[in-house]
Order: sequence, then C-alpha cells, then structure tokens
Amino acid sequence: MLRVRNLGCARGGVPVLTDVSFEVAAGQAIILRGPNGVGKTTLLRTLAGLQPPIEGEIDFPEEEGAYASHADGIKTALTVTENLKFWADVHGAALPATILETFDLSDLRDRLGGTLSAGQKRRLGLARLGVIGRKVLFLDEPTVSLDRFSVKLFADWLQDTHLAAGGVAVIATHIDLGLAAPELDLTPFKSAADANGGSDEAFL
Amino acid sequence: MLRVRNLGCARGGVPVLTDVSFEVAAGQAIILRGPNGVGKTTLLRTLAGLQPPIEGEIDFPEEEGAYASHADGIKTALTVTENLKFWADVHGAALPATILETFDLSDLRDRLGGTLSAGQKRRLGLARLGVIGRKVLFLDEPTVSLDRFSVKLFADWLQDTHLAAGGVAVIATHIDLGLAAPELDLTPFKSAADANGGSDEAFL
Amino acid sequence: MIALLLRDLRLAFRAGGGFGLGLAFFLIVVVLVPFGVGPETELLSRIAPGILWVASLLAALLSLDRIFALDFEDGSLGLLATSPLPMEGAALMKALAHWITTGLPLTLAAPALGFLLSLATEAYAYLLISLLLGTPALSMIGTFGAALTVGIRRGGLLLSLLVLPLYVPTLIFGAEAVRRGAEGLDPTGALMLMAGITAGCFALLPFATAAVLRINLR
Amino acid sequence: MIALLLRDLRLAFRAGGGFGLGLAFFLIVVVLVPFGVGPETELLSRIAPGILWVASLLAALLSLDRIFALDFEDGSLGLLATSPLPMEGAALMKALAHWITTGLPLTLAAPALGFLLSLATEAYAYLLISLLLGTPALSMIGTFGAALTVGIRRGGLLLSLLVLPLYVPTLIFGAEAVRRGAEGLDPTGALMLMAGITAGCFALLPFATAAVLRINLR
Amino acid sequence: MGWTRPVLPWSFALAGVCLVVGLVWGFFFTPDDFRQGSTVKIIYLHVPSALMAINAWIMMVVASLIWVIRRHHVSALAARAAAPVGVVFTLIALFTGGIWGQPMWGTYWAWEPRLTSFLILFLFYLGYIALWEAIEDPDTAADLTSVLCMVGSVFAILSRYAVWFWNQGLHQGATLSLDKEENISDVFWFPLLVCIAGFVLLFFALVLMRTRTEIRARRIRALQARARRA
Amino acid sequence: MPDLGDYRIEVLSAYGVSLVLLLVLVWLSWRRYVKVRAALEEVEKNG
Ligand code: HEM
Ligand SMILES: Nc1ncnc2c1ncn2[C@@H]1O[C@H](COP(=O)(O)OP(=O)(O)OP(=O)(O)O)[C@@H](O)[C@H]1O
Ligand SMILES: Nc1ncnc2c1ncn2[C@@H]1O[C@H](COP(=O)(O)OP(=O)(O)OP(=O)(O)O)[C@@H](O)[C@H]1O
Ligand SMILES: [Mg+2]
Ligand SMILES: [Mg+2]
Repeated sequence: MLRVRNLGCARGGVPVLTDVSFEVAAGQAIILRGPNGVGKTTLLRTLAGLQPPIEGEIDFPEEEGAYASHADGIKTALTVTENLKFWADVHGAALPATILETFDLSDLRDRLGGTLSAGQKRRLGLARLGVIGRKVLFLDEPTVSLDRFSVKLFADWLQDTHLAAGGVAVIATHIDLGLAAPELDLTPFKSAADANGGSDEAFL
Repeated sequence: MLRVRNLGCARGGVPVLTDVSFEVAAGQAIILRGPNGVGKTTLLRTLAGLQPPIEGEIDFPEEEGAYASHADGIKTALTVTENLKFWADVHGAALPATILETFDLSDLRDRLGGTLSAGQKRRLGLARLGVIGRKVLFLDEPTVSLDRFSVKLFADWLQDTHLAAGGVAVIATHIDLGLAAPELDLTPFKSAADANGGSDEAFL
Repeated sequence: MIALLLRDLRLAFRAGGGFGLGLAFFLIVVVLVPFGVGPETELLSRIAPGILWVASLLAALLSLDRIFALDFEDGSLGLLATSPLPMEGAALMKALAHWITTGLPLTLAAPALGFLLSLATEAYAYLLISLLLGTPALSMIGTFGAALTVGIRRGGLLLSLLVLPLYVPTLIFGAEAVRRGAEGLDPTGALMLMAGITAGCFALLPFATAAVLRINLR
Repeated sequence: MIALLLRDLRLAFRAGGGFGLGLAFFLIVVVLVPFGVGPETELLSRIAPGILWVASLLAALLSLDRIFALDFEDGSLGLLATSPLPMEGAALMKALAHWITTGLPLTLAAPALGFLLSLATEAYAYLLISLLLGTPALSMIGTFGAALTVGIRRGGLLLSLLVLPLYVPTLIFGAEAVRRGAEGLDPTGALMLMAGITAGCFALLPFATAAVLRINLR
Repeated sequence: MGWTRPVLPWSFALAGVCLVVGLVWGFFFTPDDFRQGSTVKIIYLHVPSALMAINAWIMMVVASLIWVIRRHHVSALAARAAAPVGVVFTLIALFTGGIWGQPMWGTYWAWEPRLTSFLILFLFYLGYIALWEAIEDPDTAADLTSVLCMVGSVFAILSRYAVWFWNQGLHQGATLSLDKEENISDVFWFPLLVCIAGFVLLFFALVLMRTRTEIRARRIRALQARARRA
Repeated sequence: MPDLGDYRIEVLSAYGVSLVLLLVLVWLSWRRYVKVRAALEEVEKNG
C-alpha cells in the first residue's frame, strides 16, 4: 500500500537522510526509530508531501495520506465536538458515533479546546485521525504526554480499527507502543556530511 | 527543603487537587504520577508560584524555585549558546563550562534555536536548568520527545549534579526515568466534584 | 469549503475572536486625525474622503495577520493542505471570511464617520459604493499578503509593508471617486476602474495565494 | 536587566525581528496620505504636522504586539517571572527596547518625510523635538497595552483599540507643538506638557505593567 | 443579592415616573428660550445623559477599586454591568448634543472640546467592554479591566485638558454651576432636575438588574464547571 | 403639541433617537435578565 524507494530528504537545505527504502502492506504499521535529530520528522513530512524529496520515490493511493504531529490543529476557542466536526466536514466525512468514547473524550465533549490538559489535547488531536478516515497515516510522536492508559487506548484503536480496516501507519516514536509492528532504525540512512542534494547543492 | 502542607489548587476557577501534602529533603527528588488531566501541571505551576494556591502552604527557600515545561523559552532566532547565555545573565550566573557537553549540545553550539529538532530543543530547554543554578526544580514532563539516550543523559545530570549538590526536584512524567525516587500518585487527591475553593466558590 | 467559512466566522464571533475590533479601530483612526491636523471643519471636510479611505484601509490591514497565522501556528493550515479541500478554495474562503468580518462592517459604518469629518453631503452615496466595491479587493490582496508572511512569527508589520503598496491603486480610485462625488464631478470612471481591480483580484489572487501557501508549508 | 535589553535588541536586529519595519510602515503611511487626499502641496503642508504624528503613532502601534507576545508564547515570560529580575524592571526594559527599535528611528526619519508633505521649514526643529519627547511615552503606554492583551492570541487589534485612546494627549500636544512651530507661534507650552506626560508615564506605568503581567501569567 | 430583589421594581417604576413627568413637562409645558428657540427642549435629554455618562464611568472606577482591594466579586460584576449603560448615555449625550449643534452652530458635529472629550470617553468605554469580552477567565478579566479602568481614567482626564488646549470651544457653560447669576431660569430648571433624577434612577435600576444577571451568569458557569467534573 | 418652530425635526429626532436608545437598552437588559434567570433555574434543577 505504501512503497518508498531510495528516498532522500533534506531539512533547512541540508540533506538529512539518504536512500531510505521500505514497504508497508495494507493493514501493517511500521515504527521509525532513531536518536533525536536523525530525521524522523523530516522523513514523515516528506512522505506526507509537506516537503519535496531530494531523490527517490514515494507512492501510496492519491488523497489517502494524513500527517499528524505535535501541532494538531486544535482551535482553543472551539469545543471538542466542534473541533472534530470541522475536520469531518472538511473531509466530507460524518462524525463516527463512537469516536468520543474511543478516545475517552465523552466527558470533555463540550470543553473548549483551550481548557484541555496536555494529554487531553493530544487525545483530541488523535481522535481527528479517526474522523478524517484516511488510510495512510504518518504519525510523529503521537503519544507525547499521554498516560499509559491513553497510550493503550490509542494503540488499540490503531490495531483494531485503523489497521484492521486495511489502513497503514508510519509512526515515529521513542517509547514502546506495545504494537506488533516492524521497526525501522533510521541511523544507518543518515546522510554523509558530503552527501549532495539539498537546495545548496548548486553551490557546492 | 521543600514542604507542602494541605495544598489545594484550582485551574480555570475549578478546584483540581485538594489536601496534597509531601516533603522533599535536600538531595531528594519526587515523581508525580497520575492520569491525564488529574492536575500535575496545575500543581507544579502552583508550587512554582505561577498561580496562587486556594489553600494550604508551600515553603522552600526564597528565590530558589524554577519551573520548566514544554514551553521552555527558547528563542528561535538565537543560537544555542546565546539562549543559554541569556538565562545565565538573567540569573546573574556564569555559563558552566561543561554544560554543553552534559546535554550533548556541543555540535549544535552555533545552531539557531529554530533549526533544532524536537528532542534537541528539549535538551536545550533542560540545559537551561543547569545554567540558572536554582535548587528547587519543578519539571513538567521534562523528557517529552527525548530518545532513550537523552533521557539517560538527563537522569544522570539530575542524579549526579543537581541532587548530589543538595538540590530538589519535583517531576511530573508518564514514563520511567530510571531515577531512584519516591513516586506520588495524585489520583487520591483529586478534588471532589463539590469541593469548594477556586474563584467560583463565591457563586456556589 | 463552506465548513471552513463557517468555522472562521464562528471563531471571529467567539469571545476574543476580534469581530468589530476593526470597526473600532476605524473609528479611532478617524478620530485621531483631527487631533493631529486641528479642528477646522473646512480643512477636515476637504481631507475627509482621503482620510476615510486610508483609515478603512488600515483597519482592514490590522486584521490581516489573523487570517492565516493562527491556523499556521496550531497546525491547522498544514492539515488543510493535506485535506481534499483545494488550497485555492481555502484561500478564497479566508478572504471572504475576512471581508464579512471587516470590510462589510467598515462599509456600513463609514457614513456615520463621514459626519465626524463633516464630509460633503453629496459624497456619502459614493463613499458607500466605493467602499462596497473596494473592500473586497482589500481583503483578497490582504489574504495574499498574509499567505506570503505566514511563516514569519509576528510578521504583522512586515505584512503591512508588503500589502500597503498593493493597496495603492484601490486607494487612489476609491478616494478619487469620493472626492469627485464631493466636488459634484462624475466619479463613475474611478468606480469602474476599481470594480475592475476587484474583479481581477478575485480572478487571479486565489491561485497565487494557494501557491504561496504551499511554499510556506514546506 | 541589561541582559534583557540586549537580547531584545539583538532579536530585533536579527532577521524577522522586524527592526526598521516600523520605519518602513511610517514611510508608507505618509506616502499613502497624498494618494488619498490629493496632491495639492498647500493642503498637504497644512496637514503635514498632524499626518506625521498620526503616522508615527500608528507605526509605533503596529510593533507593540511583538513586545510581550513572543516571549509569552515561547514561555520566556513565565520564566522571567520566576527569575530574580523584578517584573517592573523587565517592563521598563521592554519599553526601552521598543523605543530604541521604533521610536528613535521614527524620530530621525521624520524630517525626511516632512519633506514629502512639504512641511513648513520652521517646523522641522519642533517636529524632531516633539517626537523625541513624545515617542518614549508612546512606547511606555504601548508596553502597558501589550501587557494587558498578552494572554489573547493575535490580540493586535484589541491592543490598538485599548492603546489609541491613551495616545490622545501625547498626540494632541505633539502635533500642536509642530503646528504652532509651522505657524511661527510659540510651541514651548505644548512641549512642556508633553514632557510632563512622558515623565509621568515612565514613573507610573512600569508598575501597572508589571501588575498586569503577573495577572496574565496566572 | 437579597436586598436588591424588592428594590429593583421600585427603582424602575420611580425612574419611569420621573422620566415621563420630566420629559413631558419639559417638552410640552416649557416656553421656548428667547435665543435658542424650541431647541432648548433638548436640554432635558442632553444634560442628564451627559452627566450620567460621566458618573457611570466614575462609578466603574470606584467598583474596580473595591474589586482590586477587597476582591469583592459583585463589585467587579457591577462595573461590567455598568459599562454598556454608560455607553448608551454617552451616545445619547453625543447625539442630542450633535443635533443641538445644527441650530446652534449650523453643523451636526464640531470638534468642540466637550463634545470631543465625550467622544474620547466613548472610546474608553469601547476598549473597556472589548477587553471584558476578549478574556476567557472571569477573574483575570476583572483584574485586567480594573487596571485599565483606573489607568484609563487618568488618561481620560489628561485628554480632557489636552482637548481644551487644542481647541478653546463654543460650548455652553455648566448648567448646574453654583455661580451667582443663574444662567438658566427656573422655568427650564425644575423639569431639568426631574429629568436628571430620572436618569440617575434609571441608571441605578439598570445597573442593579444587569449586575444580578452577571451574578447569575457567573453562577451558571460555576455550576456547570462543577457538573462537568462530577 | 407645542409648536416647535423651524427646528421641529431637530428637536423631535433628538427625543426620538434618545428614547429609542434607552428603550433598546432596557429591553436588551431585561431580555438577558429573564434568559439568564431561566437558564440558572434550569441548571439548578438538574444539578
Ligand atoms: C455632541 C456632544 C456634546 C456633548 C458630549 C455635550 C456635553 C455636555 C455636558 C456634559 C453638559 C452638562 C454640563 C453641565 O450642565 O454641567 C452639557 C450641557 C449643555 N450643552 Fe452640551 N454637549 C454636546 C453638544 C452640545 C451642543 C452641540 C450644544 C449646542 C448648543 C450643547 C449645548 C449645551 C447646553 C445648552 C448645555 C446646558 C448648559 C447650559 O444650559 O448652559 N451641547 N453638554
Ligand atoms: N531549519 C533547519 N535548518 C537546518 N537544520 C535543521 C533544520 N530543522 C531541523 N534541522 C536538523 O535536521 C535534523 C533532522 O531533524 P528532525 O526534526 O527530522 O529530527 P527528528 O528525527 O524528528 O528528531 P526528534 O526525535 O528530536 O524529533 C536535525 O539534526 C535538525 O538539527
Ligand atoms: N482553563 C481551564 N478551564 C477549566 N479546566 C481546565 C482548564 N485548564 C485545565 N483544566 C482542567 O484541569 C485539569 C488539570 O489539568 P492539568 O493540565 O493540570 O492536568 P495534567 O495532570 O497536567 O494532565 P496531563 O498529564 O495531560 O498534562 C484537567 O482536567 C483540565 O481539563
Ligand atoms: Mg521530530
Ligand atoms: Mg500537564
């Protein structure tokens, strides 16, 4: 479903990763590992099409990718439901009845986004993924500041709902999600200092 | 060194925690646990004096507290060193020679804050704590988006440098820091729904 | 697409959304000018058309940075970019929302402020018409500018620098129309030209805006 | 304390810090006005003092939201609050930094722009003096306003709404002084009064600002 | 809010009576002024509203002070409740004044000091209300608006003198000034007094009612917050 | 109805506008008063 071949990506004009290749079949997830600064975020942004790759190719079904990171587009002045409703509308989807239960947001239904705690906000951000119904998810540290219980909640949703429905997920994280998924350590793909590509190339 | 007696704190006018009491001796740390939304952040902000408690007392040496959270005051337009230097100056301290090594920032020395990866930013934020030389630290999820190695780095600094020098730390976190410190679960202190106190009390 | 418009409007009307602030700013600028240039009615009425237009232009200007910056900071913009919604549509909706929350109220309030500057009676109609034709252009151009500066934190000032020059033609024709109206000359020419500008902006700028947004999201 | 000032200045000079933007905005507003009110030099030179003052006031205004908002968003403000630095001192330094990056350049550039509006020759000296005396007050008052609205995301417009009325006395005396200078009358009275206002602002507002900041940081 | 309940209807009734009596008396049963003609009748709206516009702000300052010092919630809410009333009175003063200008000065608006200072007062009201609206947490809002109100008052006074300095104007002298020679004859005097009384009472009643509303709204907010956590 | 002379419009409009403004203010305040009171009773009944 998702195939990446010899991908290279740069950040701030500096090549960060080179020659990354992997495949993910429908219903599978893959977990990106690597020390801080190796390029997980950069890779995910490139996969999601938020920045152009410097080489290689990425292919997955059109209009099926979704990127989620720390900044998860929550409006502080809108209630939890309104926030979700908006994203549902934008994606022309209906709000799944169970979504609030799934992410344990039922009690917070009418809370303004701004009055949520760090973890509650995060849960709302993740609930968004359940709403937009995209098949290929690129998740950058999705469980930051979630407690164990919520992490489990999210892992279960991913496993039983998203992947079970033939979805795909690429997840960058430093913790253990308790998810049966292959891991990909990015350290070996780190670009050599003299790697070319990147916007400065023309001047080297 | 830090003594908290029957502390109650509110958030958004609503009492969140009541009757929290604990003591931390010099050279000791304490770890706050609890599900998302129980009130860890609120408690830490109250301890740090960023918001007034609704009851109870907090005492620790004047001018010795420091609060650190996700928003760690990093200027994107200043380099790593400049960022640290500024906080050192504000606190009238000198920049410890080894600080950059300690937090593995040496290679990033002259990077602009804005060009750091999530974890690198976090490390910079933590390095600040090593610079300002405050004895009583209130840390809200200090290791968010740090890789295992960096977490260890931080834990070691806390253990061997800060606590060893007779410092104190109150840490809210969901992960295991591998720190030999007592844990305090806040769930039992959750305010009852009809608890009073908080700015709305006059209207109940 | 309509969902985006509705959300923006709702956000604008919520507490802190800043609806009506543009209006207040308009009022204040108009009030400040006499403090600057002095109270002579005759002098004021001569500069009234120009001042009213410059003021409404500034009022529109100051609300521009809200158009994209908030969405950019909290990540909504990036998510919108990966959503089925075409960027062009988003840009258009943003401009529309801005006009409804700023341009329209300004237009309706302008005559009342014309009083303060003792604007010539004949000019009121033209003031209304010219603003009605002109403010949409201001919103659309402003949206483009906002897209250009969206990456820059607190880029409000830079934004105004980029946008103000683009406002010049609209300003000239708008003020000219009102002035001619005040002097009893025929302002249709100026109005026509301004209508042309507005039409052109809405035909072309959404695409430019979308392109700029995509670049800024990299 | 000095460290804060230096940091703010450095940030202002760094790319995106927006130093000189205020200046450019000043320039543009002054250039726009003739487009609005028409090109007659005689008319322009009459309104020149007022326009120059209003423009510099607006230029100062537009850069206000940067004073605290950035520090608030990235948490620096909270950290400063728990630092040994007294809030009053921080407020004062902020105002000072704002003046150095905005008021001072404005003052120095104003005469050049007076030229564009064919300001009366006698008035230049008074323009310079009045701005030199007045702009610090603008910065201090603005800092207070910025502190009031720091909690509000993108509160720029509300900020101007709160601050502009507070600017009225300064504006009146400033413009009056220049106008009198232009007409060859004696402007010392106005200048004196303005100096008084400035002194008062710096004596009292830092405390109000600090108090407001503490409230907003709760 | 106990004692206010019975007072509320009475004060409204009294205010109504005074206003009706005063205005009817002034409008129908007073002669025209020899130099101002029938326009003198405007005074019965203009002067009271103008006075109350100022007094409303003064009351807000006092309430803010009480809140800041004693942290008495009701006073903060009272200040909030008074603002819109003050705005309306200011508007009436501006409007009647403006209209009065037409016959007197041949223009609906002149940049005359007192008019101008009321315009400035109007701006202050706007900013004050906007700030209340913009802030989520009610206590923070109360604190901030209080500070704004006090600082604002100082600048409002400054502006007033600035405006005088700026334009020595053509406004009427004060009606109620206790200077020896009565500058306005009893015929106009008594109905005017009744109207002023009416406006004072109306202001009082409105502020009472609006304050009660604010308190209840705040109580709803508190109860809902508690319910949410239950 | 007294004869208002040639300033009829001014005087009448002054009275008209002022009274309208006052009535609107009173009406709005009253409406919100009733609304909020009802809402509070609602909440107190449930809570
Ligand atoms: C437009 C805004 C105006 C405002 C805010 C305003 C304000 C005031 C105020 C505050 C007073 C009360 C003074 C006192 O009795 O202590 C007053 C009185 C008065 N004003 Fe105005 N005024 C305005 C316009 C006018 C105009 C245009 C006229 C035209 C003649 C006017 C004529 C008077 C008169 C006659 C009095 C009563 C004092 C007397 O009878 O001598 N006002 N005004
Ligand atoms: N604007 C920039 N200019 C130059 N280098 C940058 C820029 N942004 C990021 N980098 C560098 O690119 C590298 C990859 O950053 P990235 O955010 O992808 O790392 P990451 O794997 O997500 O790290 P983390 O786990 O901390 O989030 C880092 O070394 C970072 O320093
Ligand atoms: N402005 C607000 N108004 C009302 N309630 C709020 C507000 N801010 C936070 N809360 C609530 O206060 C409670 C405590 O929030 P807090 O951020 O302290 O939790 P936390 O323990 O830090 O959670 P996390 O682990 O997710 O950070 C949460 O239930 C939250 O919903
Ligand atoms: Mg990352
Ligand atoms: Mg927290």
